[in-house]
Amino acid sequence: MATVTTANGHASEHHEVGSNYLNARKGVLSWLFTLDHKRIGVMYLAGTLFFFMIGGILALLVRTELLTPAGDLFQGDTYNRVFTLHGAIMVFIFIIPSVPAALGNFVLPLMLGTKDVAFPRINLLSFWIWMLGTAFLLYSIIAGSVDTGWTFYTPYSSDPQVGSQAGSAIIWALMGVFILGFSSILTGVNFITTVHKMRAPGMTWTKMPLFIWGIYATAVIQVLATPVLAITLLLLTIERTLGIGIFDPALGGDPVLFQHFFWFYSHPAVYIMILPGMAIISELVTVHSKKNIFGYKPIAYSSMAIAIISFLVWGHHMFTSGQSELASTVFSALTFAVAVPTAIKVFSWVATLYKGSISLNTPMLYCLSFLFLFTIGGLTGLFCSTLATDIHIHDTYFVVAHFHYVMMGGTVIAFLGGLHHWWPKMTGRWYNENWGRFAAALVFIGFNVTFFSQFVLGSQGMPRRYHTYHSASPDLKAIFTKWHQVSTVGSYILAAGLFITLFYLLHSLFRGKKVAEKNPWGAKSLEWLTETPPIEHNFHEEPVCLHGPYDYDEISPDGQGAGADEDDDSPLYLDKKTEAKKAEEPKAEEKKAEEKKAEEPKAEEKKAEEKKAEEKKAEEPKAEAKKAEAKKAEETKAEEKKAEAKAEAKSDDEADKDKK
Amino acid sequence: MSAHAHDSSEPHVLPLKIYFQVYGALLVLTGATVGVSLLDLGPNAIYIAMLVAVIKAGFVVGYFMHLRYDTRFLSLVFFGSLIFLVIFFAFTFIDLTSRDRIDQNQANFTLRKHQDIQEESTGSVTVGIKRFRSGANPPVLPKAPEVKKAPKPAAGTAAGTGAAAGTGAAAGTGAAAGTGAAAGTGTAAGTGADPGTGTGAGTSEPAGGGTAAGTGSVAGSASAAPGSGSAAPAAKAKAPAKKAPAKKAPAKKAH
Amino acid sequence: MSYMQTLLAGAAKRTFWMPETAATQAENVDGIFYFIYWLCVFFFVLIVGVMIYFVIKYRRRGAHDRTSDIEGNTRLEIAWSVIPSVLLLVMFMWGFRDWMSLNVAPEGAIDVRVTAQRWQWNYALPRHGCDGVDELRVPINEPVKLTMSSIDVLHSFYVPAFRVKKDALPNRYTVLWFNATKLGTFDVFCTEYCGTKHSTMYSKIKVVTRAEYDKWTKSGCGMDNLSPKELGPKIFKMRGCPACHSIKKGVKGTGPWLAGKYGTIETLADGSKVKIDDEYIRESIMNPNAKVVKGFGPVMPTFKGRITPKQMNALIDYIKSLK
Amino acid sequence: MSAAHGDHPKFLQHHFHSAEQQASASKLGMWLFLAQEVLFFGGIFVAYGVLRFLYPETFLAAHAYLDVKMGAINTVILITSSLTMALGVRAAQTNNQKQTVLMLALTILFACGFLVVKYFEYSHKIHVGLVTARSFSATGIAGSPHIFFSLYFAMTGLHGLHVLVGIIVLAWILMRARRGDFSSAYFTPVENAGLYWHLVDLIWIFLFPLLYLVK
Repeated sequence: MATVTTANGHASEHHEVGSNYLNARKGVLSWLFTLDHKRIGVMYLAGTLFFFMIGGILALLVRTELLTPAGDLFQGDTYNRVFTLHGAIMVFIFIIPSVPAALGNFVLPLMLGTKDVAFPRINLLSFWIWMLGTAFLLYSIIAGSVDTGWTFYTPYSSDPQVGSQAGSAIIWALMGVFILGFSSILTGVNFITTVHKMRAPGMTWTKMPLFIWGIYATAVIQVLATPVLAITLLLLTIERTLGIGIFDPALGGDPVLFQHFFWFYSHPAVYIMILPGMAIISELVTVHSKKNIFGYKPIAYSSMAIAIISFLVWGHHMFTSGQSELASTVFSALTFAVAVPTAIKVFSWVATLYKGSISLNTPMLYCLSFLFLFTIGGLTGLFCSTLATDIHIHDTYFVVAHFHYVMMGGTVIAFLGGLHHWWPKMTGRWYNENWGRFAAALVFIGFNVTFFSQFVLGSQGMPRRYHTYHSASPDLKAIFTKWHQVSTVGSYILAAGLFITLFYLLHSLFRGKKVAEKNPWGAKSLEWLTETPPIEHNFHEEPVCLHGPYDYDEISPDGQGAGADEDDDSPLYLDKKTEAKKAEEPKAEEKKAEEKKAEEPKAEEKKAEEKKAEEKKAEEPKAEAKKAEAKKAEETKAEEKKAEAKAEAKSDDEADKDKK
Repeated sequence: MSAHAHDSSEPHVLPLKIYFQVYGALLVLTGATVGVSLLDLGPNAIYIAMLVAVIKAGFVVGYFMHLRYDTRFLSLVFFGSLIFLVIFFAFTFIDLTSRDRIDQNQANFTLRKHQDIQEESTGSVTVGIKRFRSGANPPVLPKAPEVKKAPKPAAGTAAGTGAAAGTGAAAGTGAAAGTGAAAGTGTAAGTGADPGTGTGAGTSEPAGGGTAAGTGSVAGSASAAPGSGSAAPAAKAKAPAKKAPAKKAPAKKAH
Repeated sequence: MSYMQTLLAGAAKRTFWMPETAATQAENVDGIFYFIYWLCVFFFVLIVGVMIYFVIKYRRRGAHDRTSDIEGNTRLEIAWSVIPSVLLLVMFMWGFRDWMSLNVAPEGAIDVRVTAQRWQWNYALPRHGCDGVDELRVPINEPVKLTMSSIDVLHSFYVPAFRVKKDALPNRYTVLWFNATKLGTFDVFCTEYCGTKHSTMYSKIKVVTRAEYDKWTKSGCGMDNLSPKELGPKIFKMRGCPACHSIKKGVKGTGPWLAGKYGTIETLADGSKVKIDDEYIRESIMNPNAKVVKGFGPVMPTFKGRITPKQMNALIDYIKSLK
Repeated sequence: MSAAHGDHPKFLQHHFHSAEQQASASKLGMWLFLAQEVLFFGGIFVAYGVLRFLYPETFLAAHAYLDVKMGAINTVILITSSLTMALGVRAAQTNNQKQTVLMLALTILFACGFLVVKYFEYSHKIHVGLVTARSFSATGIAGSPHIFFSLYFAMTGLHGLHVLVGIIVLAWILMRARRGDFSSAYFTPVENAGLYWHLVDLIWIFLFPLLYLVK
């Protein structure tokens, strides 16, 4: 245990018993004008998850439309507007701010042992700017709704005569994304300064939890890549209104130049999305298998390596775009370079499980689900970076499946894992473990069914962003229809899993069992030293970091992994549930009431979002993973060999599940 | 470490003299850049101007912004951002300068501006998209403010320029030092053709049998445009040997 | 290498992952695809298998299990960095080699001009002087080189069966070539989002025998055997007339609208009057600036040498039929 | 001036241990912000580089219509304002409040001068029709001059906007300096404003030759 010594003579303000960051101040204004990184984190969580639900519903509409070859659900441009909104909301409003700003804001200062981020006011400004940007983007729906795709390619987006007739909606959307980018920059600046200047005494760079490394690498990309998006959107806005002649061929510009400008930001942006996910996984893998991370330095340095190399590879989005052959070759080679650090990370996580004591609670299930899905996502990236195959699968559903496996299978699943992991610390309440596992199973199956079928669709030639596919030749249309229907059914299962998560997490907010101990998971990073939920100034006395973040008590030189010590049969993770409860206090209700009042209805569906997050995160225990695999095995005959190998492991897990 | 506000953080103050020296240097350098631009240095004027600008920037960043006396990490932050800028510039130029290695046609930067489309006598496909507001004919420009010696067109300085501080070598990477610039829009006055990237404003619409009105012709082997039948240069497997095109009459500037 | 590819790519017919291969390049692409595919399956099974094995073997049994103190293993870490790097290099080299041959069209390929227009593909064969073709025919086992451009927004020419794809840009030509090896009709999709009817911007490539191809090209690429009633509107559209002349009454474009004009009297720019009859239409097409209607500029290009007499008659009948 | 003794000086925010930590944190934050600005303007410089590469003859022909005299005056104005800003920061560091206020006021004055010169340049160009592409109505320049002039307006407009923001920030700092907030113990806001202003000057140092001079 880290010995807590008073670092300096700071008189810690007197705290009456039971007051924490949630109930220390009352009223809506105390939330909207808070400087407390924890409250800002919770507000970000509420806002981003709400829009995750909106984006998810739009995705369901898209999937429902594609059930049938003809365009019967939507007419004309509506489908294009729906998939553009799905893309824009998911990318700019949800996934970029979600992990760094929501979980990062809450956990980073606690993990570093400081009272708050370096610039609390800028942190609040970043949230306000996020809300302003979101308002702009939402207004663009009313002003005609953009139909250019979230990539805004010119000349479709810049030339009203030949391109989009969405009129001023595009300007609103561009400005909205411009503002959201600025919010992302401010978060990045804040985190880099905090990590550099405000670590607890004794916490050297190699004693920091890997979560901090991941968020730090993300912040570096945020600061260096987002401004280029800002200038691109600004130039596009000027191009569309006053005209420059840089992107729009009618005025002498070059559309491929716009793609260079756009992807220079957008590829690092996809690493802004995945690196925080990886950061969470590095934490979950160690805490829930009670074992030191395998290869701390390789993982930390590969985060930084990914952050740097991500700036060199954007051209692999443009292999078929008329980019010169030399450039495509250079980009393809460099894209392979970025695959190596990613591979190192995945191998290290799996190696961490070796001789550990792996508890199959909900966060760990999401972590294992991440390893499964991200491995597929990562490996299918190889098809997209190899020049010859990318020509065939570019802009088809293969690419759609690839980036959903990485972004949703990766970041969102990791985000839900992290949310469940820190949920007790954030809210002081327990969620229902069994519901958690069941929802996780549903999400895992639904996800695989939805997106694995899209791999097949894509390699068979189904182009992306298609409202209808009835013009294809008969046999091709038959294949497309079959796999689209499979994918749509999968998306319903996925949505069901996510909504269940939403419900049981919201339920846990009201009537969840109070978390009695400070450190339910037995983790070693500093955020578990303070109360649950943390007091307003995080620590009574400033903690001193005397050991690495993963020195668990269970680790012993001769330990052979789980079961080595047979004397005590009550498994660690069960202890918590059966522990005596603290006196019920209506803290959670009060908080929710304020929030409901505090935020305008759109942003204030905090509970709705959390529920949606839980439902998305609910992951199935290993057995379900194997069942999903088995099911996939029928589709992919090539994997029968794997299915049998799993069969016998499944049976005893079955028994294990029934026993619980 | 109960740090009093005073002791260790005494601000590092430069003597007054340095400020004025730096100020003087900046003024002198500004004068130098203007002077350099007046006398005609041809294509490498851009590099000199960039060099001087980089020196001036060095002074401002080093002394006025105290970067010379601050912790090394701050310099890393500043120059780090420049590195990413250079990456952006370099890779964009890798693409731009090598677009025609495999197939000449891909290089023709045919600009489909309104008047060129009008002139297309034999467009095979309906191209009537109006781009500019024609409206009343626009006011004719007064003569250029001061009649300087007509800048020697010389070899078009196709070398890309001006990245922010530090990238002076504006030629970017593998930039084909494009020669002559095809001038004139539609007046087809310019004759020099830039094998690097066709910069002519003329279009060479692939009209069946139509003669390309535009000038974006590719010097050397290819005919004016892919338009005329199968004259399109069959590109050899590896990048065709690119001869430096003989400079024909210098591109006249149509006034 | 080719034996391995055919082994991996399977027969030319449709497999689980890939549509049928109908071009020389398609086999190569399938070869790489399946090489990477089996590599991925191997690594996937390895990673997920090991993970599941660890989860089962080291399942938490008691609250105070002992876990081993392993911080890393440099030999293992080096191994799993070097081996993937080597495999990645192999993938890159193989991909690059085949990709280069995808890019460089062989000498003497049949020259076809593709023009992408919002929501239709137009093909032109300059050597045979026919254009405005909407269903391309190509001879089997002969390289065909497409020089593509777009007249409005970005489009992308994608033939799944040939495994080729390239964007059509409004300001530049892009080149794509294939050598079809199977007779039949193959789908052409647009894979770069281009607006409302992006999903119906569809076309077909019909691979035919050389003889049939020659017959097709001699008959004006399928134009000549059209009945005059069908030929008229096609020529009207093909020659770009709708860009300036509207066929709806009252819509003034760069040129006058044509609906219901046949037989009426029109005042010219110089004030004189002229009756719109066959002769006037023929002359206005061949020598447009002779008699320009008042209020319009002399901007119409001449179509001398680009419209055959047969097409001219069909055009006149079509204009006559406009009400 | 608040004596900086005692345990918890007025300006020290609660979550920092010492003034030194707070000062170095805010300086790092400012430099990160400047790095972001460098890339923001870098983007438009890359745009300039690319368009100049694609249209060399336009840039040759069109930039003759820019008024080099006005550009040179503006450069001198900005460099002088950079000097006064640096002296202002130095004055704050040496507890010389009166000089800080004077220097800040001078800097703001020069900044406004810069904008006035800009106003004259713009009004002349708008009058003659050398404006952005869609409303570009001047004739007689080779190539496609609308590209050069739209780029000119985009770059100098963006820079002008940053000068305007600079004026607002400096006015706020001036107001606080008059109130006596700054001393040798606490001058970070002045320093950060100075850093921002020097960056704005830095960008103009590159803009001026690229747009006005280079042949």
